[in-house]
Amino acid sequence: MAVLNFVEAVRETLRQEMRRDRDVWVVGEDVGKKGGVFGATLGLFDEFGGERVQDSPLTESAIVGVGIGAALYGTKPVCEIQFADFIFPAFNQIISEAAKMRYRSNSAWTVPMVIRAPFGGGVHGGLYHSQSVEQYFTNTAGLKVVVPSTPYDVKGLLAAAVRDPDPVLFFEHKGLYRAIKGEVPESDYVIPIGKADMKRDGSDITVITYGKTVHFCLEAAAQLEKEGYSALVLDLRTLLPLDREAIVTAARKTGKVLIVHEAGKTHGIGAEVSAIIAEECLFDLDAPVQRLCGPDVPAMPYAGPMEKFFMLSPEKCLEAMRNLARF
Amino acid sequence: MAVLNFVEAVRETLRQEMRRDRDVWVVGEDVGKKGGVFGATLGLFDEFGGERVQDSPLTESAIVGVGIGAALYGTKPVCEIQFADFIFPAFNQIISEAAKMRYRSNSAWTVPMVIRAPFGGGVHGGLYHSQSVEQYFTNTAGLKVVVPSTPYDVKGLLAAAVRDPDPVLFFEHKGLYRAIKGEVPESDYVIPIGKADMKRDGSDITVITYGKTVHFCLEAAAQLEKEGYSALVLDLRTLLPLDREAIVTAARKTGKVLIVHEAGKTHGIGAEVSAIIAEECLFDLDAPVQRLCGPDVPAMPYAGPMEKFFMLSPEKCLEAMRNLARF
Amino acid sequence: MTANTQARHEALGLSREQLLEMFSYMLLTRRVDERLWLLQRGGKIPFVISPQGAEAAQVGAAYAFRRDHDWFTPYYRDLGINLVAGVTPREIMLGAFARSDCPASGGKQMPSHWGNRPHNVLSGSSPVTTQLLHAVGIGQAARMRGDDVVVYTCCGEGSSNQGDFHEALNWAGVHKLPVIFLIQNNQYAISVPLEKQVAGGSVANRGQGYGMPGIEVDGTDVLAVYEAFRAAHERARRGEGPTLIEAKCIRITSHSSDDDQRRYRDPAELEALKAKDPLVKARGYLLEHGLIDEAGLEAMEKKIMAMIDEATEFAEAQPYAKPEFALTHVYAPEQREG
Amino acid sequence: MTANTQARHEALGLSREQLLEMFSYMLLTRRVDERLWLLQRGGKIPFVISPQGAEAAQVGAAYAFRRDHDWFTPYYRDLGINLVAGVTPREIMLGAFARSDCPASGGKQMPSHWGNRPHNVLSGSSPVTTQLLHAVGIGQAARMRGDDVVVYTCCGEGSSNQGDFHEALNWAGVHKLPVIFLIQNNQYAISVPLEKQVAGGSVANRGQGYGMPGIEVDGTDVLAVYEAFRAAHERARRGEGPTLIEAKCIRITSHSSDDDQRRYRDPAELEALKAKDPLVKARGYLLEHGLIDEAGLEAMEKKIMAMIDEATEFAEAQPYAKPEFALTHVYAPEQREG
Ligand SMILES: Cc1ncc(C[n+]2csc(CCOP(=O)(O)OP(=O)(O)O)c2C)c(N)n1
Ligand SMILES: Cc1ncc(C[n+]2csc(CCOP(=O)(O)OP(=O)(O)O)c2C)c(N)n1
Ligand SMILES: [Mg+2]
Ligand SMILES: [Mg+2]
Repeated sequence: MAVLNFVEAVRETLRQEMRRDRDVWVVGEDVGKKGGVFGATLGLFDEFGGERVQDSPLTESAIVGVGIGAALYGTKPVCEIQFADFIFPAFNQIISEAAKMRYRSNSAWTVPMVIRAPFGGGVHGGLYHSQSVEQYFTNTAGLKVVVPSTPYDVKGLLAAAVRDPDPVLFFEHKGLYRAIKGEVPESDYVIPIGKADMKRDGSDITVITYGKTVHFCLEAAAQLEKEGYSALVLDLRTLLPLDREAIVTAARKTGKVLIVHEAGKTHGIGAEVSAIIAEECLFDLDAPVQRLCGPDVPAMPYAGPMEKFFMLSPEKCLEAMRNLARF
Repeated sequence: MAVLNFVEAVRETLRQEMRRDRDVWVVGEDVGKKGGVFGATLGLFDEFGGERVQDSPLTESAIVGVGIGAALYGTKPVCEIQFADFIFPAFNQIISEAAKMRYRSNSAWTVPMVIRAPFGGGVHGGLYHSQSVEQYFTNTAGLKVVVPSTPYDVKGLLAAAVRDPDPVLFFEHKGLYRAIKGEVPESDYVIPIGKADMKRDGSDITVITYGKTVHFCLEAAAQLEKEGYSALVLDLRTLLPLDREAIVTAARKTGKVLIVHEAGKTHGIGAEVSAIIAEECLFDLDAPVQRLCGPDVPAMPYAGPMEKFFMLSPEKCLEAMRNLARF
Repeated sequence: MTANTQARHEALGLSREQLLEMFSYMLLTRRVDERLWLLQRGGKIPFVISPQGAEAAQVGAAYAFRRDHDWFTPYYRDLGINLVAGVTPREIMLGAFARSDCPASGGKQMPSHWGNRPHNVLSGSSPVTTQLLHAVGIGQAARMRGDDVVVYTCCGEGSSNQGDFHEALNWAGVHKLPVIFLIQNNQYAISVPLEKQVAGGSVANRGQGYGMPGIEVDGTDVLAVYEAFRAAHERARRGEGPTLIEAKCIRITSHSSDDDQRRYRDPAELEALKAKDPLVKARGYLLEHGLIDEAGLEAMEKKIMAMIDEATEFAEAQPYAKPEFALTHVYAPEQREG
Repeated sequence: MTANTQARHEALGLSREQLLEMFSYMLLTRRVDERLWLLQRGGKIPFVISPQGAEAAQVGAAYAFRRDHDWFTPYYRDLGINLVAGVTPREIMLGAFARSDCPASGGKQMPSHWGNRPHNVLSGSSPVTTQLLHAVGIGQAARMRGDDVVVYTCCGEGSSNQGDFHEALNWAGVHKLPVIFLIQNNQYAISVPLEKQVAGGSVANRGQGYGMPGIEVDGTDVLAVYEAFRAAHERARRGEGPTLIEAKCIRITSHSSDDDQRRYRDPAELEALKAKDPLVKARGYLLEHGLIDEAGLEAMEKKIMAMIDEATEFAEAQPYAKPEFALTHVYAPEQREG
């Protein structure tokens, strides 16, 4: 058992998977000698060489499109998009090709690939180095969308993603890379994609979240406990397919639900979670389903005060949780 | 007052706007001599010439990117994407540039442009000539997303879109182009973007929908009336920004809500509508909020039986409405 | 002149039998397509998109590849590529009728979107040009595995202006991958003529900017196309990298069954196409060089028509997939953990 | 030699005053950037991305355009373009400090994303290469309006492999639009060297594939760059269309303040850059030709440093936008109907 931070967990899992399976390879901008702009591939170039840890030209559509071709041939590319904000040039390849290949060919052709990208704000990244992009992909059946929140989950979910027979988008909150450490078994394990995880049990309110805000909500829950309220925190972990059962169970348990995410509120992930609850357990609810999310603006501003205004925080979560508990 | 079909309403509105304002121009694949693959620009080339009705190279990112530049300079491009399915190569230009230009420059730079695209299925188009793509854009503040359902609305909303100071995505259900006729005043009028329209009043159930399914729901409502139930049908018309007030009012009125759209259910437009209702009027509800949508598959199949299975219909709408009314 | 031109196929190392086989593939391509139009006009199938005018380009290209060994990521007009690659007229007809047994998609896709796993023919989408990147990825993966594989990929001249073209050629050039890019330049992208599509007027010219040969060839001349492809194939196998080939073709039909080209092309222009028909040209070559006679051609026609009749009848009699089949093959079936 | 080289600027029609102005812009660009690094290292600003090594390319290019008349869609390193276009050091510093009064974005954007309406400098994003299409659209709109406008646009050699490059050059070529595309080739895209980025090794070579001149120029030589741009500008105004110019530059600093280039570049390679510094080269030219003396240079330095000091102090003292300003400028203020 080692204590790793979040980005180390990414790196060690890539290393493990590349050692396990010669067909696994990594491709993206600056993943080679430099080891990635966040160090997620540091040292892999030295161990596996420039073909399996391949610096790509600055062309995202090609990173994904070449990855698709390579996956069709039978290899297992793990494509890195340097920042999630730069995934849009590859959007057509992801939506039109990766997501639809199995369906359109009745599984004659499949695309077992992983697309990793750091997302999220609070790191002085401005509009284009802070975005949450998961909600652009979750309405596309054929894709899987995973967002881990702890080093332990990173390893189990990334290993599962690499071994998955379908295309998996794996979004890593860059604000967690160095901020979060945790125990990560050295043994080989996977966490099934599509399963949420109750990170904390509770009886008064249910908080449903994913990514960095899991930590905000856990911190707030600890504080709320001191105030006499018990919060259940459900970490979705996979946004597509959603774990409906876990959502419904968690919602029923307390009858009061708050959904939290950094991405903008309107037409965001929380909308579907709320709709599932409104569909499945309306009569179990004791309060309107609440959402605490980023503001509905085009993207996160750069200047410190505006960035802080945009970002959620343990304090903002606590306030919303307290209000709901008292409802 | 003339009776026009849906696509004629598009064309006559473009003509009116181009006559009104020399800066308005149309650009896209085959919009010139051919008049567009659906005839939406038929005759405009003859009237306005090849510069203002411009055949573009087969490059969607450029159609939008050049449109953005031209809008920044002060002209008013109306870009046609031949099929909504082919908008994804332009995704980066739309999300990263058009949507964020005003915000990032504090309105020093703005992008008053319209992007028109035919969407939707039921026309033997298969996976890539049938998709609904509106839900890929509605989580991006800075954009407006409009989906008209009648020739009258086409004219008022398209005129509003052309005159709007911000980028507007204007999605036309291709299954309506020739199927729907209606009275369209020859006078100049606009319908404000952001306002839903109650297409039918009712007291037992509320149906919230947009696009082609508006007609299915109206047909079903007429039948349902014979069965003794009265359905209110709200046509959203604009999906971003959503008309929250109209949604909440319509939901409260009957306490039973069904949301209908052709696009896939999970993480679709209906999710946000449902979430708004769960947030704002939970205690006014007498039934769980229902959604009747396309299945969660990558896209619509081509073969007749599978296409029919995928598509909604007046019958499917009637059944869901009846069940809700009886709940 | 005879000696001279006869030397052409012989100089290319093609036997009479091989040349006749190439011609019969061209003819099969044409006749299958003509049948599809008939079926479409008769209301039996909803859609056709046609290789007519590109048969020489397609057959000449495909003939340079090794069946069931090399890989193909074709574009929608590439009926000829598919046939040479080993896809049968029955399989084509199953696709046209969107029947359950269609090996490409079981009726999920429009016709001409291809896909045949046993013959290494990739499934295609409708958004143009994406397949060029898949070809590059296949080339990259084959290289990593140490496989001696060459990849065919193709799009139209209009489609070659898409960003994915640029990214694909650049990537293939950087890694000197064994990919041959064919541009079938039929002068139109639906209604938009070459001069409004391709700045500078030549796609082949763009090759050298990616450090690869950019070759223009008469796409109505099957031997010329074959020659260019054979050289590119050898080059790829020698590890020297990709080649860009622009075949100047003609488009005899409208863009598709949804289009009417008389709206944007002159009658005179359409009339002039007849003289350039690749089938007429190839047939003339065969007769001129005494490689076949009218009776032989007749027999070939008969055989082909019988095959098409059989394939059509067979396919039409097959069932559609069940409606609920629309819900299948979204993800792999649930697996056990690990 | 003196007569010979002196002829260079004179042959270009540049007066001593103009040449000194060009040099002083280069120096200003360098000194502003050096100050930004100091501020970043001192923890006063979070981020710098640097024009060092490209000052000659930027000033030489910008000097061929008509201030407040022509248009600019620059890329992030284009500090020199901005300064010549009329953006002041104060405005640059307001951006670096992300202050409310920054005319580019009021602190919403990272520094070096530009935007200055009065000087026709467009607001930029971070995803690379998108601005090339905006430039083409500006050229298209200007043409439609009948305006005599030329547009500058630019990206790095790595970014030139993006699909948008291809689509932009092709569109500009089809319509012969008045756009000049500059590629500042500093041999690296962050850590990825030219040979892994650009197949064939030359971006300029790609020009002819779009039917436009593709010109390679020494980007450390301000006169050479100016000459190429002046010709391209004249060509554009004559209606002959776009030009692609690749300026071979060097990158003296790491990619940005978040990067450390010692991880992927040899010490010897970094050492060798010093000899190619465009400022050293330009300064040498001025002294050699007696256009200025050491005292004159000293005075110029002093003036520039005073301006930078003043701008820094001024900007630092300005307030941030209020937090809630994050909610503004999403859409135009509500309008009345019609
Ligand atoms: C991305 C995208 N945009 C638009 C279309 C619609 N479309 C289908 S074929 C075609 C023209 C293609 O022309 P070209 O590349 O020259 O090939 P050709 O059909 O002439 O063989 C167009 C515009 C599409 N399929 N994909
Ligand atoms: C679409 C996109 N992908 C990735 C990035 C991250 N990124 C910023 S600059 C850069 C390298 C650019 O290299 P080049 O074009 O050569 O310009 P240079 O920085 O060397 O001047 C990268 C990869 C980005 N900004 N946009
Ligand atoms: Mg063509
Ligand atoms: Mg560079």
